[in-house]
Amino acid sequence: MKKIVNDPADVVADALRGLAAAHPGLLRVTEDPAVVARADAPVRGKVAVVSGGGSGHEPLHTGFVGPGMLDAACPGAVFTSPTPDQVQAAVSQVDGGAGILLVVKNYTGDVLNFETAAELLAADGVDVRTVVIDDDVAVQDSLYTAGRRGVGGTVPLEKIVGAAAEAGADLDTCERLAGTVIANTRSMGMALTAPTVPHVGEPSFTLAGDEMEVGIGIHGEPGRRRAALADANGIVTALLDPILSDLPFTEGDRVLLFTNSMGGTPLLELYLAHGIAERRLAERGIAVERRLVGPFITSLEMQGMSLTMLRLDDELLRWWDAPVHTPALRWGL
Amino acid sequence: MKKIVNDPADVVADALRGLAAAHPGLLRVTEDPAVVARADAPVRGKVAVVSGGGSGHEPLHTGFVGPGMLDAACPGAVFTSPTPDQVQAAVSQVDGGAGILLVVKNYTGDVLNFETAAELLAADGVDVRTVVIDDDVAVQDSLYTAGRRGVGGTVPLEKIVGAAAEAGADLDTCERLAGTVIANTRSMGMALTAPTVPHVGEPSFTLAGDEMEVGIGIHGEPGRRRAALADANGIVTALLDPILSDLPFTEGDRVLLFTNSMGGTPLLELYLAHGIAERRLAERGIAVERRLVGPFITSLEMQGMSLTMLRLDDELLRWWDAPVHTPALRWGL
Amino acid sequence: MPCDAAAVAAAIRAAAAVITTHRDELVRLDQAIGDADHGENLERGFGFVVSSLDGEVPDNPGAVLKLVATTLISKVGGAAGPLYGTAFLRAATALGDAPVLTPESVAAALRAAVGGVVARGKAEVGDKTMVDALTPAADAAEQTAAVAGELAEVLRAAADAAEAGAESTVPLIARKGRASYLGERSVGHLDPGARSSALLLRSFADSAAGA
Amino acid sequence: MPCDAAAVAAAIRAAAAVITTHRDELVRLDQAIGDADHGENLERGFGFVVSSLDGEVPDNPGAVLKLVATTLISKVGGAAGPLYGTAFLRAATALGDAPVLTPESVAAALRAAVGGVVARGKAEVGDKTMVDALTPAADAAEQTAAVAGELAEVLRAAADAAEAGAESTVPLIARKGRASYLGERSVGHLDPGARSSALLLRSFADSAAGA
Ligand SMILES: Nc1ncnc2c1ncn2[C@@H]1O[C@H](COP(=O)(O)OP(=O)(O)O)[C@@H](O)[C@H]1O
Ligand SMILES: Nc1ncnc2c1ncn2[C@@H]1O[C@H](COP(=O)(O)OP(=O)(O)O)[C@@H](O)[C@H]1O
Ligand SMILES: [Mg+2]
Ligand SMILES: [Mg+2]
Ligand SMILES: [Mg+2]
Ligand SMILES: [Mg+2]
Repeated sequence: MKKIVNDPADVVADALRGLAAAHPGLLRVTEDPAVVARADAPVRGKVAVVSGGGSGHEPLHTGFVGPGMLDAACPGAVFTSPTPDQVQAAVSQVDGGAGILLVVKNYTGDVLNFETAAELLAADGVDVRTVVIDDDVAVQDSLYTAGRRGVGGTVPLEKIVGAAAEAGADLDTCERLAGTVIANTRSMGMALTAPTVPHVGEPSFTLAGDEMEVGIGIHGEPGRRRAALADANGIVTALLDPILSDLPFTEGDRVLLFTNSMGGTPLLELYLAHGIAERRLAERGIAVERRLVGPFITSLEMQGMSLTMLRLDDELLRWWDAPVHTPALRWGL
Repeated sequence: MKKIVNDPADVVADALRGLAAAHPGLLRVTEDPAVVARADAPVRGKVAVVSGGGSGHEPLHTGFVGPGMLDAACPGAVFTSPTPDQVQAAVSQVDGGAGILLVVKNYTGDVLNFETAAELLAADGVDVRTVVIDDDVAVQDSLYTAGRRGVGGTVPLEKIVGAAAEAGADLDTCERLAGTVIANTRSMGMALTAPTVPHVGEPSFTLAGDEMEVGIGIHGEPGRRRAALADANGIVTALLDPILSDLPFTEGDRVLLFTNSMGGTPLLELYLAHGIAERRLAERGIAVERRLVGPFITSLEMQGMSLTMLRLDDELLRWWDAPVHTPALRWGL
Repeated sequence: MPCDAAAVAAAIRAAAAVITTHRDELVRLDQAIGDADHGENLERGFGFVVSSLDGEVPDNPGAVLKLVATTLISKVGGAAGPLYGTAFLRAATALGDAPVLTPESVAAALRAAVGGVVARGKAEVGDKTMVDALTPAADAAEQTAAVAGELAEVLRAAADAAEAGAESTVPLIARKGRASYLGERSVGHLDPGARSSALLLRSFADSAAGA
Repeated sequence: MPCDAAAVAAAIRAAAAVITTHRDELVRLDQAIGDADHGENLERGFGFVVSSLDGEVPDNPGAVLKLVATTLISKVGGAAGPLYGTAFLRAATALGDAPVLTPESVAAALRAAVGGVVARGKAEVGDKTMVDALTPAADAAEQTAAVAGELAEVLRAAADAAEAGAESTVPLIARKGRASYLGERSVGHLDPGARSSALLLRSFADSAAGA
């Protein structure tokens, strides 16, 4: 296994020690249960925004902790949602008395564990709300499935809700805002290669040199379909078209375009793909007003990319632009 | 070839179009010759800091263009230094009348092309100085080689000199400061896998599953030696010890520690390695006062990492902390 | 020998060892249609369960299962943590503070466990989940408890039914959990959670037979 | 047929075609001890050279080589761009505005070219660079020009010597350029720049022989 790790069983704990060392003054990292909180938490009178999920998607979520975004993140084992204990511990560290918003990606494990935590917290009298993001258009929403996955839309969701909370929005407002983001966000991803989970030691799937996975998630699970490898134009089309037709996004829409690397794709290729997506949207009369390009929600070293589009209004734009200071996103501070 | 590209011959131009689209208002990108300049250039009365090099190392250098860092970057073909034309074009776009500092990594091609440009610019009456960074301790400095390569140290060099220039330092000061950074910076890198250059279409070298390359550069060239794959502790030791003994760094030193991903290494592993390096330095009584962790000088999708240490004084610290607003590094703005 | 708290604790330890033996198999099953962590999740979880039991052995079977439940819920994460946690919790509640297990109480506990999994995960038989192993197991346990009377026989019937139920997931299209994202591509693979349910029940049956 | 500007331009076009044919070979050589771009760099550069010649054919051989030089310098980058660019520039200067090439002027141009590469790159014979091909080529050209008198023979002697010189780089340890970072690991590989020098000279010799 080609990895920079010691004992694979300790990989998350070891990485958290490095994260703590790298960001003193910004983050406070506690072990057992593992919680990454902003150093100045709890912020009195402020809604606390808490998220979490399996590790291996960095910078999501731990890299988004800090003023203007998350109050705390709960990192689970690699690709495994965190436990209710972690969520409770996080909340106890960051509860400023104005309520808690739990941001959950729609996976059975995440939903069950956060739900359990929310029940236990509510039983303790904490005012806690849960929002579940399910922006992945690769998965058909249906009564007969676990529903759509939460993927790239998580990043703007956490940024926007975090900004509102920082500015003093109350829990109802934060919850409503989260609903607006979720309703207006769609994503789709693809992979050229598979990630290798440290405790497994081999790639999660194998692809021939002329194949790609389309409609991929972020846990090394195979995608919706395996397709012949396409060039950048073909890849962008395969991601963008289902996104556009799903919401749908139409002429005159103002959007945030988020071009995300799954981890192993070089920035050179990512910018190249971003340029194609921008031109496609311009052709359709969709105005890209904000963009984010980089590896922000990853699947270890997987090569591939995802596109996320968020339909903006003035309120969302304002919170997107608001100052943020986290390890991975920073501006205005 | 598993890449998100259209025609490999167009990869740099295509990526630059995406970069331009992604950062309107911040960058101004011109083609033929390819130049990425800050949108508000030239800044009158300010020393202009210009760098460049082969593409494929993103965010270096194009991602470091903006207020507080580079005035312009000249992206060459993949892993190929830019031409004198590009450098001249960049300078003509950003010359604010206070002189030009060219930041060059020590490779024969880069030095020759920037030297040629500098000669031509000087002949035109431009006050131009060239600084060459050669921080890679993997390569023994000797009369009989091309000398040490310029690698990770380029990032703090550009940040620090860029900050001073932004604050109004004159060309002599910027040149002296660059010399101080170069004299106090040492780096070393390693690889677990090879990058694939788009125009080649296959990995630059092959490594067995139980091997790594130590003392690697950033162009897919093999390293100084091939070694048995080590765990994270072993990898950090293999990089840190030669760095420490070279300057040497000693007890009581204050340093910036820069833990860099070569591109394909997940942030989880990078933070893990960073944590080990921090502990090693603490054990030796070396005070890590600033850190940078992430993929900042890469070699396409190569998995691996490098460590860079810069011995700090108050002046360097001040310029490191100064505001910067570029696609890849941003704070205080 | 009556099946008391100590015997149940021993059975849990034995099951933990079985999970360790089958860790890689469960990882591989989950790799095919999920995210390759089911074996690792359960091994980690049962590792903590064994540590908990090293610390204290509660004094009735229900309390042992409750300790298993709370440990799994607080230490595993993923889908399997809360689902198995709930299963053990409901089983514990069903057993109450009875000092020993009976064939009937075991059948009732298993039925309660299945109910817990369904309540949490909303899966039905045929959705290609652990429910496909656990539901027939609970049916078989009840039937056997009604006619036979031996605890070991009840658990053996449950294990047999769970194994058959797990096998039955191979041709199915997953409609719950992570495998559901694959749609038709999930066909032809054994569901990892169904497999681990069968492994656990077989281990319990073996413990009961050996006791 | 006198070797005038048109003949030199034709020889440059032929050399560009040779580079394209050998692009992958040069990439592979550079991949072994460098960064895998030498073939791509030269193909790109000579592609621009051909475009320049499509636009204008300067009216003497020296001016043709100057156009080649400025195009390589401004379009190639890397080490090879400025080094070959300087070589062609010095050769052009040596030729002055003479209307045709002579055996002597070609030998002098080649000597000037080598001098330019050494002035820029500071490599000596034995450092495992293009200098190992170009230096013996210049020596052979001078010797042949002194005794024989045929332009084609002078260039053939240069090409023969360049090929032998290129081969001689295989056992060397690189001490200049990117391959020097490999130290002892550079032993056993042919230097890509020495190889491309030999290819260019062989192509020029073939053009002269065919003219
Ligand atoms: N909604 C559900 N109801 C019942 N069982 C489920 C459900 N979702 C998932 N499972 C079971 O959980 C197993 C996967 O567990 P595990 O891999 O540990 O968690 P995760 O899917 O979060 O990675 C599946 O094989 C399936 O048997
Ligand atoms: N200092 C030097 N003097 C002479 N030739 C050199 C020198 N450095 C490099 N070369 C030649 O350049 C060749 C490499 O060219 P190329 O691959 O195009 O550039 P780069 O090394 O910048 O990638 C080497 O094979 C060698 O022959
Ligand atoms: Mg999981
Ligand atoms: Mg090169
Ligand atoms: Mg799983
Ligand atoms: Mg090269």
